[in-house]
Amino acid sequence: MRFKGLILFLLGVLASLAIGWFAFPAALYRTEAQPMQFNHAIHTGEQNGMTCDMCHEYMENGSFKGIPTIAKCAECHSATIGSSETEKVLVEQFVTPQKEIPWKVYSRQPDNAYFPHATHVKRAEIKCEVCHGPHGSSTALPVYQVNRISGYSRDIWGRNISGIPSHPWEGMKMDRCVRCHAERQRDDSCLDCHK
Amino acid sequence: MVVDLDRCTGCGACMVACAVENNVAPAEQKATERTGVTWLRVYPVSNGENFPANDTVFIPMPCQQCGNHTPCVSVCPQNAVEVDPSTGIVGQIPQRCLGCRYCMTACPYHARYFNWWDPQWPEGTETLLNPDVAPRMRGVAEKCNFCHGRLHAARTKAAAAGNKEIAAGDYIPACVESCPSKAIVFGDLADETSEVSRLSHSNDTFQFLPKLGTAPKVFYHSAKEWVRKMADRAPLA
Amino acid sequence: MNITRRELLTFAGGSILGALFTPVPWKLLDDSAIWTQNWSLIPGLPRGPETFTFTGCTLCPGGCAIKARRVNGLPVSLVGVTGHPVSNGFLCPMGIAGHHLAYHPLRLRRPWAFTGKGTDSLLTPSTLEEVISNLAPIVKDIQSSPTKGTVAVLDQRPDRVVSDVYRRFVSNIPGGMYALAPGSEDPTLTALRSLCKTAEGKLGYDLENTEVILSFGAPLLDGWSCPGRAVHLLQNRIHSGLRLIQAEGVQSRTALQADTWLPLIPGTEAVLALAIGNVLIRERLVPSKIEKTSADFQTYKKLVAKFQPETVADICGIPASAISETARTIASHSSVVMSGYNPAGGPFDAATETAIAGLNALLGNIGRIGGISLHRPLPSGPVSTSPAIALTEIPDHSVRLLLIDGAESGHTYPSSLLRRKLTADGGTVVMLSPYLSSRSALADFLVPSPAAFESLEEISTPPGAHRASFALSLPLMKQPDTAVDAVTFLSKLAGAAGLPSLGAESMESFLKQRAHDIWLSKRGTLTAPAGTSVTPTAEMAGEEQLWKGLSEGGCWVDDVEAKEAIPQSMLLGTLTPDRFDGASSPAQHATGTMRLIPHGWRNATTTASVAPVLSKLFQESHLRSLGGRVHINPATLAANALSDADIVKVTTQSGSMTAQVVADHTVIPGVIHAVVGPSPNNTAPTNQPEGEGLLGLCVVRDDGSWRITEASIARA
Amino acid sequence: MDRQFIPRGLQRSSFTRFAAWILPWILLLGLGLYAMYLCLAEGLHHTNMDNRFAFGLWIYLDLTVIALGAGAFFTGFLLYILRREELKAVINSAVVLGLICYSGAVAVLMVDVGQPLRAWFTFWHPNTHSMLAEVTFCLTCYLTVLAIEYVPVVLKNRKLRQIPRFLVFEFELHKVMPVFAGIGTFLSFFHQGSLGGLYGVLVGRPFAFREVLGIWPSTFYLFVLSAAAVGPSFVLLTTWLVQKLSGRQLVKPEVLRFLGKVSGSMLIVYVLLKTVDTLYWINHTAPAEGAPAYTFYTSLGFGTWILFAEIILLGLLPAVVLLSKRLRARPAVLVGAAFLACCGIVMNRFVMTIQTLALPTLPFDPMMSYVPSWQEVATFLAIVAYGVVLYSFSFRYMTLFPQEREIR
Repeated sequence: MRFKGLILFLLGVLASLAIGWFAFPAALYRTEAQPMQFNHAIHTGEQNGMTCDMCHEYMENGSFKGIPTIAKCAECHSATIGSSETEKVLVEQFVTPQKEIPWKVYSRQPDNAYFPHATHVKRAEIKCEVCHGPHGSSTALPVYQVNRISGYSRDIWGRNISGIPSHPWEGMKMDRCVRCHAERQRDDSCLDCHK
Repeated sequence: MVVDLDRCTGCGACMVACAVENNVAPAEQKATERTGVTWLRVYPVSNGENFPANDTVFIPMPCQQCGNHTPCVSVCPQNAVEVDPSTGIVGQIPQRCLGCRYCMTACPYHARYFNWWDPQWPEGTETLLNPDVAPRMRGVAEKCNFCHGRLHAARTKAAAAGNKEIAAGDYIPACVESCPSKAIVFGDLADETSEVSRLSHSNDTFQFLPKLGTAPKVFYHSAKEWVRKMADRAPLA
Repeated sequence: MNITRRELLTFAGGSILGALFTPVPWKLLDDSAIWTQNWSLIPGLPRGPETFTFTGCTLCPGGCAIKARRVNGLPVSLVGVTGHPVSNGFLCPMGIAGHHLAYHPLRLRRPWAFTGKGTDSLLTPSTLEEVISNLAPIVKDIQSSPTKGTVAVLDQRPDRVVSDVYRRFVSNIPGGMYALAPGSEDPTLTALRSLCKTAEGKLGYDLENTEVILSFGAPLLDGWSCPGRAVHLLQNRIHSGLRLIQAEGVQSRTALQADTWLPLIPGTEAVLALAIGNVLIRERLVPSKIEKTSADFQTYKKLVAKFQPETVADICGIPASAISETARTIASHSSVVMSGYNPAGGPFDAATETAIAGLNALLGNIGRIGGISLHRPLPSGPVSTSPAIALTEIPDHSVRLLLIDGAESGHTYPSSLLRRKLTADGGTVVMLSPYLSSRSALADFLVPSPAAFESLEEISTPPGAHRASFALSLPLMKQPDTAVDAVTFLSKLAGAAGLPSLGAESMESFLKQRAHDIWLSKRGTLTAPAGTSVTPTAEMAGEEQLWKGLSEGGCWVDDVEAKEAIPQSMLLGTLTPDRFDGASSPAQHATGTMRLIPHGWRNATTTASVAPVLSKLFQESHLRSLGGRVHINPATLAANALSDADIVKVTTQSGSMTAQVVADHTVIPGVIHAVVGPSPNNTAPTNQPEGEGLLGLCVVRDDGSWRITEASIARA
Repeated sequence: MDRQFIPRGLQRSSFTRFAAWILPWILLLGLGLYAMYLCLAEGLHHTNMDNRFAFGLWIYLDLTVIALGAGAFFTGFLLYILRREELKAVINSAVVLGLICYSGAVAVLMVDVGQPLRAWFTFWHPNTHSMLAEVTFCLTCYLTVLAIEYVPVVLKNRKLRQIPRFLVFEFELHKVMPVFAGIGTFLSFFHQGSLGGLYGVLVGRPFAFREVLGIWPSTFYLFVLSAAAVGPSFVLLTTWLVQKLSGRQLVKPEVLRFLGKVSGSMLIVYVLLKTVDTLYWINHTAPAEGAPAYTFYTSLGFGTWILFAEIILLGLLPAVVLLSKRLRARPAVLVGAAFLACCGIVMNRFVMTIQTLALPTLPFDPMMSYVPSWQEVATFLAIVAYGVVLYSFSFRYMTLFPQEREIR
């Protein structure tokens, strides 16, 4: 048959497309379990109505604490509130023994990046949601996946393997920062954000 | 930055403070003065006479932060080096560097250093690193950036307090801070009223290799004539 | 169907084309690059709250105040405290990297015992119990039969509370001795003390009010006493008018900055001193009453008459005019004359030290403002009765059990000084030290003490200070469980050997006691950590307030009381004039031989005493010279057909050693400037401590000095 | 045994003899690969380069082989653009040489840089002011061009010709070859120049720094010229060498003479401009930077003899010889002159790379010295071996010298 060569050729193309778009991401990322579940919505929702900065505070020198320490949780959760399984885990495994919760951070930047929350949140008054999306109103933690090669959380590249964000807040690579800074006509130097 | 060579006793505090501040690892076993990493290097220079007519001057030589035709900037193939327009500090981003060392051949002050080895910290000392400076990796160039990590800290502090400008005295490089003789003065050269600006224009103040037209931001001061002559002389002349 | 090779190739071609339209190549490119920026070879940075702690440096008796920056509780940087009453914001390179020492590759992480002696000895792991059980019987046996030799404790940093504990310990043992290591005290002051026994109080230099300092090689700008003090004063000369005359055979960092440098021939310091004495008397520049106050004035006068500047000029290499000029200068201003101390070369011989100290007596400097201060010692309760003697005063071969304290004086000395004190069988040596240092070779047992910034310690008055001072060194890191401080060790030993208890059992209780004594004295003031506020002790609410202030990093300093008394003092003391004859004879060195003078840098005489990062100064630049190098004047090298970087064999009476030559214009011709220093990166963990280097070539004289040794060099 | 692969009508040595010739080179290649592995896996401390001598043997030889490889683009230029048909006789060989030189250079560069995995940053975040970026771009592009130019040579192989589709492809390729030659010339012009610019722009190195003409320092144009001048000489030299080694007449003598003539005429222009440049530099550029030119030649190793050797002995002399019809006629003289010309460029690149770095810049600097480590040498030898192997195979199984048949 005349088109045999062509067909084989196209088959090759299709095969690698399939592998590249579906098998590859599965192989590239390793899923890791969070130490326990966490429901942001309960905290930020009506009945509690907490704001982000009530738990995610700043240190004396102005730098951002990130995820609160167990002491912070203990302020309210010294004893179990309600009867949920998660609550039990929190109090028994972490609060009572005063053990820090080994959270896996979705937005953890590498050591060479300098991102002062104070500058962005306090001076430029950028809302947390702009970068972190609706994380604060999520009822459960998303799956945490780590890139086997770079060691980054998948959320840095963005959930979409193509790198094209499906939401404006998706992805936390440098180009994301650069884009936003460019929109604000800031003439930055590398050293402004790298250490 | 203005360095008073007459006050420098060559004790080496600045070099050690610099290494500690900027997470520069101790030398590898086989490293020499030509393969080591010393962002700030103090050169003992003799007047060439023999005992007892001899005299020695100690010359601390950090990156000169050239302000004009900055030699290392234009040569870097992938923008790993640049002059910060707001501070005038010459920045080197090791994470962008591919280690071609073109910048090192370009720098007449030998202020750039290459990681010939994987930096190695004796077990335990890696827990004592300065959180404001990212450690480098093998195969990249690095250099003094006037302790930019301290500028970051100062900026964070200012921003948290809602201020635009950093407070005076919140940002001085480690070498300046550690100098027991107070031989190094640091400040904003652009600010006419600042002490550095005044000193940089005072008598007996000079730069190294001014004729190259690179406009270094590090000035030196010495009342000794032979020192100034030496600085003005062409090598091997 | 069977697939031909060509069909397979076609398929491959297709898949290659297809792959270009998948994320695979591009994502891999990106991730692999990111991997090189974060791979496991790069340590992660500490995260956590930033705090600041005020503490003090215990690496040497200088006791510089420190502001420590801590992240997550761990120290990340140390800086001096500006405006501190004692150290004036100074911190030396060793101090700046001091927090790295806890992780020094030569750190002792457990007790060790040497099996076998000398060079073929081997370190074997041991336990504290094992060490104690080995020592207790010896102590017991000494008590039963004291004639066979006794116990001696060598303190390298006297006047601490621990020092008193040591003295109490030995006082409970027949013949027990408490000795001070060479370099633990200022040699000039020691000499002066023997010249004026009548003087009350402690001696010090009142540099703050001095107009002229005549120093015979004291490293005033390179680690002398509490380094910040001299540096601060000398760097403010423009305002204060202070002048420094440095007499030294090498253009040291201090000589470089001196107002006048007298490049005198090493070994002729006494000649110069006596010649100056000659001028002072000849030109009647000394206070008239000195003839009455010093008993041996006539003898001295007769002696110095032999040292006319004109006649000795050639001997010491200083023009007569310069000698007279110097004499006039120190006479017409309030001045101090000091010999200082070479961190590796030790003191001058007794005659020289006396001649130099004598000048102070001659000028009536003792007790005078801007001269030699007489001040009260640190307040303390009843101290132990057992006397403090110099190491050299211990009779040879009299020590069966030697206990060496781990605190460093910053100065080093030949181990032969210690060896000769041990009994014929070599005795037993116990060293309390955080590191495997060059001196560890002497020891039979190594007991790991806490490293700097790991335990609560005291910062007591630095040698040469003009007033008593006291502060605490607060821990910045947790000490390893294996570390044992001196107090705990002695208590255990005393217990096991059935000796009476030493009183309190912990360091803290002793320090609290010292604070209590200060409080009772109602003397002095407490300066707050940052040097901000000053509170007189007398105005304090209670001793808790003093202790609190101290444990926050505050510093207590005594008040200076005005004294104008010139006490009775001798000029030559016990030394007979003939002791100085040797000095005047110029040809004291056989032709062909050179003079080997060991040189060291305060607190940097062994590898273990400096953090690895000091390689920046020693290995990665030429700022400081590595141990084992010999600096020789180019002219001398040429005369010996040698050149820079040659490997030579240095030979003295006590052996020979190979070393690398450094051609150095700053060294006087005819001298081998032997560097006793660290090689910061020679840190391969070993069960063989590094040797004492060129120090081993020095010949120790009867008076315990080893400053100058005749030597010869030849290409190796 | 491998007869069916050897082009029709060509005599080639027995396979065993061929294998015996190849084997030692393969071993050398192996050693070099090991050295490369050491540098890549453990870091560049395996070299004797240091902070002061940041460029060493590798960069120097990269510059040299790339200059010599210029024969490929220049022959292509003469043949396809200027239609000098006689060069058909050597074009294939020239292309192979070019490919070897360039691929070798790139391979060494990948070991030379400390972080090869980030090399692609140059394409993603290029610094358009950087000569090195310019070099990288042109080098990679031109390497592709060379590869394409090499394809027809490969496809001419007896066995491969049996595949009809390849035959068609090769035929089509031939028609567009002039286009590639054009592109190749264009690209080469730039990167040869940029390699010169590499040093000319070093404002901090008075010895290397040159005034800017247009947008590039003068060294840019000098490098282009010198490369173009020596390229043909190198083709000439190698052709002669292959003739000697294989003991066969491969091209008509006039071809070599023509190459010599071309080389000579380019060389004379180069020498003239180089002289002008040097004089201007001695009298204006260097003094203006505070370094009187004489200071560069005070130390023993690098005396003024270097200038003489580079410009007169290895520049003017061969140029004159190659230009004279009478001298050119004598094969020995022709080859000798070509050899001198090649030495000239080797010398020039040495001066630009090594002497530039050996010379101090700060008033209190001493003269710097550097001796390459065995890893550096081995890595370079590996490239040589790779070249020999690739060329040998091409020579054995492909038609590098079309005239070889007719001559027989």
